[in-house]
Amino acid sequence: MPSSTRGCAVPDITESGIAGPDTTADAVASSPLLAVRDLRVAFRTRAGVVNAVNGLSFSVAPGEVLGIVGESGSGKSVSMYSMMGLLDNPNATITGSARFDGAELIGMPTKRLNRIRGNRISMIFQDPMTALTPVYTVGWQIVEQIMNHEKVTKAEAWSRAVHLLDEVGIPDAERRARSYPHEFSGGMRQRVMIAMSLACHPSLLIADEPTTALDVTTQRQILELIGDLQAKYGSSVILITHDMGVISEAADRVIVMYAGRAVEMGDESTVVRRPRHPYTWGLLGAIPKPGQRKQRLPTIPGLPPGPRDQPTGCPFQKRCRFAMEQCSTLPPLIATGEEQNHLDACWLPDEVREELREEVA
Amino acid sequence: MVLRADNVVKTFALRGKQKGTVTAVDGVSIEVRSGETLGIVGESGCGKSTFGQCLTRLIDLTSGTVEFEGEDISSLSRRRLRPVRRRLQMVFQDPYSSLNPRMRVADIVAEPLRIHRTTDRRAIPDRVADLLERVGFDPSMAGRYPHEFSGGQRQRIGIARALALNPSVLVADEPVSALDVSVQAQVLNLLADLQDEFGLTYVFIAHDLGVVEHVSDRVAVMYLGDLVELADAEELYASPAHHYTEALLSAIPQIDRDGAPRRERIVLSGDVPSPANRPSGCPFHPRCPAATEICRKERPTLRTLGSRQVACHHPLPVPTTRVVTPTGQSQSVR
Amino acid sequence: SSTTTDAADASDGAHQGGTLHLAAQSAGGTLDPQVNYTLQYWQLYQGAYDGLLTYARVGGTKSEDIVPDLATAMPTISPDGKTYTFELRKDIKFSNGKTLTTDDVVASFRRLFKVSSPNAGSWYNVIVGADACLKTPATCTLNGGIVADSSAGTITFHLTQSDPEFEAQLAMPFASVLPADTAPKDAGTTPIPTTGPYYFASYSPNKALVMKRNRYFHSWSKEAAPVGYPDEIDETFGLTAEAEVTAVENGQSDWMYDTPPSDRLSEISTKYASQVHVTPLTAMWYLALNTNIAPFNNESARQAINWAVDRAAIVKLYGGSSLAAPACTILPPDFPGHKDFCDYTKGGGSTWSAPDLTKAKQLVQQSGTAGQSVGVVVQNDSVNKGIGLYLVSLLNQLGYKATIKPLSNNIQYNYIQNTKNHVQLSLTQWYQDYPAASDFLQVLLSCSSFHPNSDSSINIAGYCNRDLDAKMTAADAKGLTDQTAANAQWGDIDQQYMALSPLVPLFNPKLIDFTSSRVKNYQFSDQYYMLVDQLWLK
Amino acid sequence: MMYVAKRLGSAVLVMFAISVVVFLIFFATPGVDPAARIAGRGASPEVLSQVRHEFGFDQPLPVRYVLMMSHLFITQDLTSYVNIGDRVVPQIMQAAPVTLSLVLGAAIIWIAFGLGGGILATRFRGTVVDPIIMIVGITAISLPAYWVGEVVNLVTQDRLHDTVFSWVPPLGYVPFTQDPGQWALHLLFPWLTLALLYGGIYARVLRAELVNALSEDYVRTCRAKGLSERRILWRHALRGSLSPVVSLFGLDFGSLVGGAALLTEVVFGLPGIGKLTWDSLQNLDLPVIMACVLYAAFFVVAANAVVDLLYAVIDPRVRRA
Amino acid sequence: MERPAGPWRVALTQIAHNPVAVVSGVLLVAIIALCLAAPLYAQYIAHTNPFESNLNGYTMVAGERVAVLQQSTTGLKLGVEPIGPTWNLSGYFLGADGQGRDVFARLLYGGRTTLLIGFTSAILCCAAGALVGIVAGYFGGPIDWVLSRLMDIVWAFPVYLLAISLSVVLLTDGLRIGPIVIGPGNLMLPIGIIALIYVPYVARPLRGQVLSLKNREFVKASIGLGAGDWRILRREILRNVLPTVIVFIPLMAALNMLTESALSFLSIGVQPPTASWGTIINDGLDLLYTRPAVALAPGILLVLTAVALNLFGDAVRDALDPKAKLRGAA
Ligand SMILES: Nc1ncnc2c1ncn2[C@@H]1O[C@H](COP(=O)(O)OP(=O)(O)OP(=O)(O)O)[C@@H](O)[C@H]1O
Ligand SMILES: Nc1ncnc2c1ncn2[C@@H]1O[C@H](COP(=O)(O)OP(=O)(O)OP(=O)(O)O)[C@@H](O)[C@H]1O
Ligand SMILES: [Mg+2]
Ligand SMILES: [Mg+2]
Repeated sequence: MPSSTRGCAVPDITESGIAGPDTTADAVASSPLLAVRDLRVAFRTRAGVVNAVNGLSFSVAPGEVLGIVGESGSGKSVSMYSMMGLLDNPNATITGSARFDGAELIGMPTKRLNRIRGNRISMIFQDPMTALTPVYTVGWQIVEQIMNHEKVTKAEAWSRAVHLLDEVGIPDAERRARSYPHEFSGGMRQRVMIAMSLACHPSLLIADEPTTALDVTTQRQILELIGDLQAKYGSSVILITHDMGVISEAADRVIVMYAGRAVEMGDESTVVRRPRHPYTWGLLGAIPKPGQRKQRLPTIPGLPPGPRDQPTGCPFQKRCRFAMEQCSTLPPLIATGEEQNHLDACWLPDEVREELREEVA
Repeated sequence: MVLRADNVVKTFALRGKQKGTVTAVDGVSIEVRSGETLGIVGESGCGKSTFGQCLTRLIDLTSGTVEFEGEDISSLSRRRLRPVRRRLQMVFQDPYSSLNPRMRVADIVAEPLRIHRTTDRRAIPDRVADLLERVGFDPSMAGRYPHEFSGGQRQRIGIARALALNPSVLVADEPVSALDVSVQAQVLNLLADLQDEFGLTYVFIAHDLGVVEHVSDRVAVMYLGDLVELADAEELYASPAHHYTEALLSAIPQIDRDGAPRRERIVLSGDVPSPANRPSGCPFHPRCPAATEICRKERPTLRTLGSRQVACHHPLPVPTTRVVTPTGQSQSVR
Repeated sequence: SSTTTDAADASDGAHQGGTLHLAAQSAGGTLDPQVNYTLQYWQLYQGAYDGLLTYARVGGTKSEDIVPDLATAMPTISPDGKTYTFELRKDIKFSNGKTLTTDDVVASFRRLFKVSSPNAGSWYNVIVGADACLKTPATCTLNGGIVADSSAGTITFHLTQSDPEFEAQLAMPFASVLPADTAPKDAGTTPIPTTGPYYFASYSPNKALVMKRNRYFHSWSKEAAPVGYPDEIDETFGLTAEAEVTAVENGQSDWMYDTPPSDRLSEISTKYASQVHVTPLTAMWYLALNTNIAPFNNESARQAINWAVDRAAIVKLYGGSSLAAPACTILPPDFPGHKDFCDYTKGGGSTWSAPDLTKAKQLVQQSGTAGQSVGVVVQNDSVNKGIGLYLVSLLNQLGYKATIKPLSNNIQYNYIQNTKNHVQLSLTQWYQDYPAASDFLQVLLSCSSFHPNSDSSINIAGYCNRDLDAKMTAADAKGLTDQTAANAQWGDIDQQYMALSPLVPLFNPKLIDFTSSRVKNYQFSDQYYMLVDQLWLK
Repeated sequence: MMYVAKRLGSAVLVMFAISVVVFLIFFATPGVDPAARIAGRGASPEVLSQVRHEFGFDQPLPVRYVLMMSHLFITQDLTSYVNIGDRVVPQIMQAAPVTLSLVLGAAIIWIAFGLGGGILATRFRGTVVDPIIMIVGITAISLPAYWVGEVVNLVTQDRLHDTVFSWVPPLGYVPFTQDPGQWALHLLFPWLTLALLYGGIYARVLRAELVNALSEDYVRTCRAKGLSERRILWRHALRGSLSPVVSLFGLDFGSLVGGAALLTEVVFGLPGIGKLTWDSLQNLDLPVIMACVLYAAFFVVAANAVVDLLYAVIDPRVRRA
Repeated sequence: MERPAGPWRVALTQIAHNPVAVVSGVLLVAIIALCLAAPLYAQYIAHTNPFESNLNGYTMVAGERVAVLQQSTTGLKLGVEPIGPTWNLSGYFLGADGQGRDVFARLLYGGRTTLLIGFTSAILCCAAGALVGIVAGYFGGPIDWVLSRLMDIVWAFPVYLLAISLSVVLLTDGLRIGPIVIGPGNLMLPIGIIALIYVPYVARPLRGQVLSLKNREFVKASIGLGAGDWRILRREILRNVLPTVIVFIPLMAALNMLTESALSFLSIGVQPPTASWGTIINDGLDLLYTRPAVALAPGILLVLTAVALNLFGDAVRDALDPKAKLRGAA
């Protein structure tokens, strides 16, 4: 992301503060665009209840880029879908609250939700190959979105669609608007998705692993594009990924998720440079570092807990080298260090953390 | 030098209504030295897997030769290939589709032993338990089916299967691409340990440049079926000679660790063209910032530039000092 | 209840008019009267084609009389019985307006051979020159066999030998007189001009056959060529028998050709009793026992079957005692030569009363054929199949291993004739061509009707008894001079055949005609059944 | 172009093979010597051999095959063995409109019911409506058409004919050109009977497709766009689900027009292709059988080709660039 | 150590938890059991031989001795009627057919035949279809071309036409393959014919599946290990298409039962005296207007069985291979 974006976004965040489950939420100066409180999603399955999201709380300030990082299955997508009312699974139970601009999204009737979805909040997905309806031209699909939310003529909507396509860098947009999704490459389709998501100038863009399925060079293009557009329209962005590098380059603030919970939350630079949670340490440590060829990588032993075996207490305790007795009770997500907006959920005393982190790395 | 590819070409006929062919690998020559790890990187569709399958003769070559331990295996029949297979194994990308969902893990790992009858029938269970233990499993897991395992675990099962016959060369096609970082590290460590222990030679295919850098002694960069650069890993990452390599390296999202320098970003325009209609001349020229007239017309050949090889008309300047890797001297490759 | 009304006066126009709708499941094949061999169309030809002679077109017993038709009178026959001379009627016109001449008659008989009429080789081969015609039909002249004198208007037939049935055979539709210029090949669906009260206006075997009034027709004989009543007659094809019943009940059809299915019988016999006409037929359902292969090459085994078959049970399967009568003889009751005897009935007597299973079993034991397998080949319609099933039960009871083989109605008849198919026992029927004992006995049992390895070998039993063959020839000859004595001989021959048991007569069926309520003046001819064109619609 | 030629080639091959199979099957059947049947019962050997010669039955089989094909396709004057002189081609031409009437009407009904049922079941997934519709569908599939036809006939023609169904005309067919009202009335029950089975199939197929489509990623995109469920179902999910239904429809329609509605036609006495086929098989009337089989095969093969084309129309992914 | 649940066991548990599957399964088992008990019923309860004509028999109805076949006594006294349902399990529960045989007993026996034909031909058809599909898909090339064209031919041959043509020939003289002679009344004929006509229904989807399996990495892996074709076919391909093949069986059984009955309706299916529901319906049609029970009862049983099979088949599919695309009945 261009550094200018970063420059103007950072001050906002320092003011906005972070709300954990225990902090009384509205110690926030400028009210957040989205405030999620204790979000829980459970699926009833034949094999028992799967708790996919376990009390997730966070907020997004206007204009900021919030990165959510975590391993596969940590509940990143499910939490977003539940907010957006995209979980049509009848066996899913969603509790908690997600206030968007003052309106409660959880439990909102679909009719009302449809006025927000695609209009004020829009979303792009991981796999651009399947996210567009294959039987309609991309222009048609963008026009559909515009006309769904605004009273404009078809011609107007069409010219706006072409304009959008042009803006996301699709050459010869006028002609390409009449093409079908399969006629585009993956990167181009993701651009189309972005164009579509920006069609109604949303105040929040949720990007669920928008580049995972793409090549590095294309990933670079897309990240730049999101950055540029975010700067231009001033939307907030929730960027979901499992690539620390992407987070590090694109996000203002980071949430690290593990087993349906946020285990660490804070400014990008602090979280990446001075992570506080042992899981984050492991995560960062496991990434091969340039210039450290052929060295053994520090690993996190074991596997993330399966969806069915949710431990009581700290979900990470089984894999944690520093697990102690206290870990059998669930640690709260609070600021334990000196930085007030750097929260983590771990019982380790503040004093030993630095030391232990060095040990791990 | 255990494995050597000489001018390997693989084309596929397009099926169905479209006519024509796709040239997935277009004349790649490479030598793999004994005991080294050769990384192959490139974007999706550039022919990495196809090349890997040519090396292991899972598919027939269109032209060119592959020599394994001095023997030309490029036109051996499937029967004649069988002894070669014992020494030359492959690990696949997708941990979900590379294991037969209807076989128990023990059977999967025992399959090569049964096919080659290298092990006494009664000794197979022990050998399987051994192998499973070696890749970090409790032998009691042997009775389970693949669907009960996570991606990383499955990948380890795939590795155990490949190791069953004590091969000397392992071609690993994106063995960690589908895995999460924490699991990826486990697998990478395992591969490193096995190499130390058995003196294996790896051909390591991946698109994650960080991983490739971490594991490889030498790295080959492919673009649209062509080998565009081949160099020692350190040299290549320090100073790429091909513009594509440079762009690729700069595109890696980097964690801003304290003190780590950032690469200059080069954002390439456009997508990777389809191999079905390759651009004329240098395949990279439509996206290359330094492309000139000659690039459009003439296809660059792979030439030696110091200790490395590059296929570019206008290579980037590289430091002249040669970095000598522990594994060997530079070799001339046609 | 068959309503027999006296034939109304032809000139009585009061009942003329209207269109008569007939219904049949399927068409009867070619429309060429010299080729078609189905009762279905023979019945219709009565109102259309004429030969030199014909069976009187009246109801009742007089319908068995042969009367002059296109000939002015019955022929004069030479004493040696080899020459027949006819005088042709004048001023008869074909439906295409052309006048009938002696040339037409001669040409028609040549054509008979040229189109390979089914019985050309078995009936009309007595005409001098017929042999050459059979060999090379294309050049058939019948020179010396049929001589016309156009000025005198006479036609003379010269036969190679006397033939007591020649007149009957001339009265058959094969001998219809057609215009001389009719193409010498099977006319198929193209109608040929007629001389009778109606002509065929159109024929489409998947749809309908339409007959219209022949405006060149005038009645020359009340018996041979009566005026028809309906203005138009059509026969539509394609309905199932079930649907035909419904159509007649609802008045959409006036008559159905097919036999009403058994489940509708009680309905029509109660609700529509006045529209139902039941008449006995000179026909026989019988089992043919293959006398050339085991087990029925054994006489005792054959007799066992005759003893064992419960005719009453089979009559039930056919539709009950109102629809059929048990048969003991090959010649049906009231048929020339019929003799009342019943050699295979429990307790004896001249009519059948009950089967004798004990005797049958004993004969089977005696024959040493017990335990052999027997295939019963039947048509696959419900009645035939039902009888077949009964027979299987019975044969099993007698100690055979019986299986049933129902075949499509269209294959079965040819299939059972061919010796290649090794049929042991088959169920089939014979309906008279004309009322003469030879039409049953000689046709079905003479050595000359047996052609091994051919689909056309009507002596299905494959039975050849030179002795009886000679007796039949003698009876034939006797018929020329003394029909009564001949008939007595035929009756004896019948009984002798029955003793040898190549066939097992089952029953003599009756015919049900089911007509719509508007139809009046129903008359039944033994020869050609209901007189279609004599029905009144008003 | 190559592609079209290839398809055409394989179609011709298939039809050729089928005709040969029919030809051989026919002559493998005992008791079908056409000469004996043409000659009539009791024909003497001389007459028989005459007929055999005249109709060319004494020629070797391949010659007879070629002759039959040339009569069928080139001179088009092939005639029936049973109803001598009755040309086969006009018979087919006569029967075709009947079958077409039957199939067209039934198709409209089954499409309406199939689509309606499928959509309704999808719409009310999770309520009792869905399983009810599906069980009705399965029952419809499990009903033997001929049996339903007979029962319908029993009820409408007999049991309740004097009361409820007095308006039901007798079995048979009335051409549309003769009386459109009677045409429809005569075909009503055949239509319903035929449509029952296919309606059940289509409802099931469509529901499966729709449910599949609704779990596709693009539907999630639609929801995220804020589209209403109704619009998602009708404009997005249905559109994509239609292609398998359309291809199924093409194949079914083809084979039905080719005479696959045989049982319905037989039961309701409709003189269509199916009935013609059945009658000819009953009569073992080889020329008609041959014509019917080739006609049917043609429609199946043609339907396959048309379906391929339709696929391209409906599904842009299949379209060539 | 707990025995880990294999894919088959998982599927089985899933079926056991599906109420529709359980209900339809129970119904099926009940029907099968009832049909298997046919000889017991005929011998010990109804005291009748349902394969023997009983044209002159008598039975007791409400204490009175009545003829099984009764000559009509009304009007012109045309026709003979079998007795109707007595609703008394000890004999002629559903009345008699035209041969005076006990319809209910025949119904039970007929069920045995119908089920036997349905299942045997389904298994045969699936086996043949699997063989063709696998061989064509796996070996490709000319073998595939030939097999695919053969399938095209069978496919383009209208189902009933092919069945009828084959039946007409085979039912006339049976089948002789070398020393093996199959008589025209043999049940193997309808079984074989029905199995044959539906082979493409199974072979085509399986061929597609094999084509995609061939590209799966575990097959590649097996090649990479040096496995021969036979081993790959057996261990990698067959094991993975087997669920789909199994999914086909109940659905094909339902379809085949319906086809059998249709062929028997055209009287070219099961040959008498063997009874099947189709032949009983066919017999019953001759009595439809007087004794509708004879045709209705087997029809209803047939529909019930087919519904149960289809429902059960759906459940099996959901458990084993939810993506299998199957066409309903033809
Ligand atoms: N419909 C469902 N039924 C049961 N469990 C579900 C369902 N959907 C998701 N889950 C479970 O919820 C958990 C969280 O899934 P989610 O998709 O949010 O993970 P993620 O963090 O987005 O992972 P990825 O990086 O793979 O996208 C997983 O363990 C998954 O198994
Ligand atoms: N069997 C095949 N038939 C036709 N084309 C093929 C076939 N296999 C591969 N290709 C084509 O060859 C090209 C190279 O494919 P390959 O799988 O080797 O790429 P890759 O570098 O491994 O890509 P990825 O990173 O996506 O695995 C691609 O364009 C692909 O579409
Ligand atoms: Mg996700
Ligand atoms: Mg690859």
